[in-house]
Amino acid sequence: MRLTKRQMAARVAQDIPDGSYVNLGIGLPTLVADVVPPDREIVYHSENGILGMGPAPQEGTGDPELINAGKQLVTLLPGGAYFHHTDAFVMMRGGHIDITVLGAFQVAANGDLANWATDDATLPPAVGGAMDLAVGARRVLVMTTHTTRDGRPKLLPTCTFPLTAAAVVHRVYTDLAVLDVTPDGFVVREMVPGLTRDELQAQTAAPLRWEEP
Amino acid sequence: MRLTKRQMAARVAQDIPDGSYVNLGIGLPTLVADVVPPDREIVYHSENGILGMGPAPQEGTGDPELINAGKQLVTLLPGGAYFHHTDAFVMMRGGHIDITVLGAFQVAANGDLANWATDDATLPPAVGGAMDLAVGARRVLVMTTHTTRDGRPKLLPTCTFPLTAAAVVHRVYTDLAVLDVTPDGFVVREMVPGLTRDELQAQTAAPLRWEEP
Amino acid sequence: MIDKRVASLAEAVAGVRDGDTVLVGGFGNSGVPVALVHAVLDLGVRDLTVVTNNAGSGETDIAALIRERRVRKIICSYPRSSGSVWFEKLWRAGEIELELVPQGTLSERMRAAGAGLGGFFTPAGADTPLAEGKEVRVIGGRRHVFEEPLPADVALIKAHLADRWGNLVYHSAARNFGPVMATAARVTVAQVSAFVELGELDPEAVVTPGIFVDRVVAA
Amino acid sequence: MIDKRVASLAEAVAGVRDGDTVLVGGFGNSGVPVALVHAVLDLGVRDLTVVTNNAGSGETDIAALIRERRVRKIICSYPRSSGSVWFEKLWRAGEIELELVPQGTLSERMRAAGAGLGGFFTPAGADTPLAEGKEVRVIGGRRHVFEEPLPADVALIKAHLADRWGNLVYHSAARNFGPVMATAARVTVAQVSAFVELGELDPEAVVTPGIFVDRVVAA
Repeated sequence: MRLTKRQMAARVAQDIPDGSYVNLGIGLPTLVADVVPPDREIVYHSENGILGMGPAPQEGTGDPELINAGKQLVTLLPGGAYFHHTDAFVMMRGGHIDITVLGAFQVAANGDLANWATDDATLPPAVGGAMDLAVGARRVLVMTTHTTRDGRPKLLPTCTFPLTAAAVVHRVYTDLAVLDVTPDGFVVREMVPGLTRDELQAQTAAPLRWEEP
Repeated sequence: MRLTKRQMAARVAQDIPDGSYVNLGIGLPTLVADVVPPDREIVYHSENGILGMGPAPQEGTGDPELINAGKQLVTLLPGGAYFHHTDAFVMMRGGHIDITVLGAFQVAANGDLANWATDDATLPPAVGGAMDLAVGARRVLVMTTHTTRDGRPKLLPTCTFPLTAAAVVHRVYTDLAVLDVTPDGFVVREMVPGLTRDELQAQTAAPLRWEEP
Repeated sequence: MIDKRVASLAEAVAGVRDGDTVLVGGFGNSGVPVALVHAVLDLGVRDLTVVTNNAGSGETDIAALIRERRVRKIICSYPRSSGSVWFEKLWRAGEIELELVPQGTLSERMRAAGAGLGGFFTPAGADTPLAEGKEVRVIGGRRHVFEEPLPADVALIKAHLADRWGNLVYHSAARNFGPVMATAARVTVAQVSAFVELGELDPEAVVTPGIFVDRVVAA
Repeated sequence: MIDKRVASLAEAVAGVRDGDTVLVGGFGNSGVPVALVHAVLDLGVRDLTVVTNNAGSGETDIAALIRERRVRKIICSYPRSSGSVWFEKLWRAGEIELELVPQGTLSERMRAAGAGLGGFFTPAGADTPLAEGKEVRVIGGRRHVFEEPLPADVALIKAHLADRWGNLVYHSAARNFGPVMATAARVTVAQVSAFVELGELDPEAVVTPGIFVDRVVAA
């Protein structure tokens, strides 16, 4: 079996402690906010100047200027605040965000992250706030499918795509496993039921190690 | 004759156009605000985070936290705003203050300013915001007695005291004259009535030139 | 008397010239000074360098400037979106230059210009192709790249309310790049929803003090 | 649940240790977190490096810390005032170290630390003795001096109101160094006049978002 996107999000959510300041990358990671246990108070940050971001407004309501980094309508919770872009990045680059959850094209065994550019030169490059977030968040979690759509590994000995940041990823959550980046490379902490170590290694270009958590 | 402090301030005030953003240094320059013609709307800035500073409150009233750079009680005019120190210095260093009026120990013929430290090593050094203001204001006016209390010149070929900033002074207002700093050194624009050119030069260590304004 | 209010959009953008560097506020569709950008379009100026987070979407504002070939170069962090058709078309044709800057570096470079600083070292991008050709220095054991100030001729921003001194408050996340852009340009122009009397804005809550603002127009 | 409110001054400053670098807000007597400084005095910690604009006055707060020989080094812009008797006495006796920093550079160095930057070039002080031993670089035809970030273990600041998330608003010019110091320390403690319920502070007017604040105490 493979985890669904929502199951992956729920697994990430388990590791977000009560009281955390969290920035969720665009795409897959935004699902995490939907599945965090309701007894945890999490303050969500958005790079465009929001702390205390709440869920999407009800259809047909909402402030058209109040959007998240993915340009979707959001709301503000009591206790939330607005600030300007430069201050938003003080928070991101300055080590004030406890946890960021990012998507990835590739993650290397030393924690290098590639999540902004591929080798497709027909697309104009676009980086957004990914580099600031990757170098600045206290804990960088990656949430991604274990392999590309056509089955190629995303966890590699070294990244082949341009880096977002070097040696920043702490933990990777895929549809097959949870892996920590350690000084000795990827260490598998969990696997989906029914998957063997050999099967996981076969879908991973970097060598894997297993340790009890 | 020599100008009184208030007359010096009034002369400086003539050169502050309507609508200017102005930072007055502590001491003598603060007098300028009292004598600006009332038909001019001037926005006074204070390094501790105030724009639109008004006069001292009436005796016995006032907000004890609302002080100017000289630590005297002030007020806030309608249209004024508070901001933090770092933003106050963005304004000062970033070229947003139209005019600053500063005191001086020494001014050199090339516009070098010395106004924070003398050669008295028994006093601990103290600089405050003088350097940021001197390098950052669009126009730096100096208001000072022409000579020290014991009659030594303050306008020199080069400063002997430690610099506050190099080549920043535009104009000097003394109790004897108004002088511009030009590529050819000090040019005298005005003198007090009855003073001869030789008398002014005798009290000035830097060579003086005269031009019609 | 200070009165930064102007009566028309044409007056608001008067003086913008061919070759100018123009900062344009906004993040996605939030906080974009649409009316001001169209006023610049109406001016007919060319060879602009536009600094903005995204490269326009659809057919309006920044996308319209690009479509009409007014933009020689765009400096931004994320030029790609579902609607960035005109940017992508001209970029593929080699008709527009792109300088890609990490978003935090983009706003920090404008801040440095506004703050009178000569540049700064940031870890963002230091280990990436975006650091190529730039000075890289190890500080505190970590690689940092040197980034230069990004000053501009004009800033076009959107705010909520203004008084005649040019004090501004913003509306929710439309604040984004407005405050930093206001500090970084020789001339800053704000389009606002409404004017208020001097003294009506809470001095504790003014976001952009008028010292950073040259003209305000209701639009 | 997030609740940064603590019940006592002792709790507010718990964990401050010998040798710590402590940021203390205030400009003259405006915005000084007097109660927090006295709580640190009561802790008995020594060898502190204190970063603050002035070097205390009279016999209270910072002056008391200096008088009681708790301060090994002070980093400030203006240590001299009519009341800075204790600082001057110890300075003359060589019993306290002084690092003099231009005021704008002082706040900018703290900002760099809080912003995760590796340092910056400023023209302030570049042509003066305060640049001695530092890198000087000509940028845009002007001399600039390289200044390093100034991070700290603890920041003690004074604000007006706080909620349980640690969001802060300030009172008039007492704001001064509070917001930047809050970003630059590992632990930021604010003394406030009063607490308010979550949601009572206007999200457009919060000056220091709670992300920069660890503990708030009413004092």
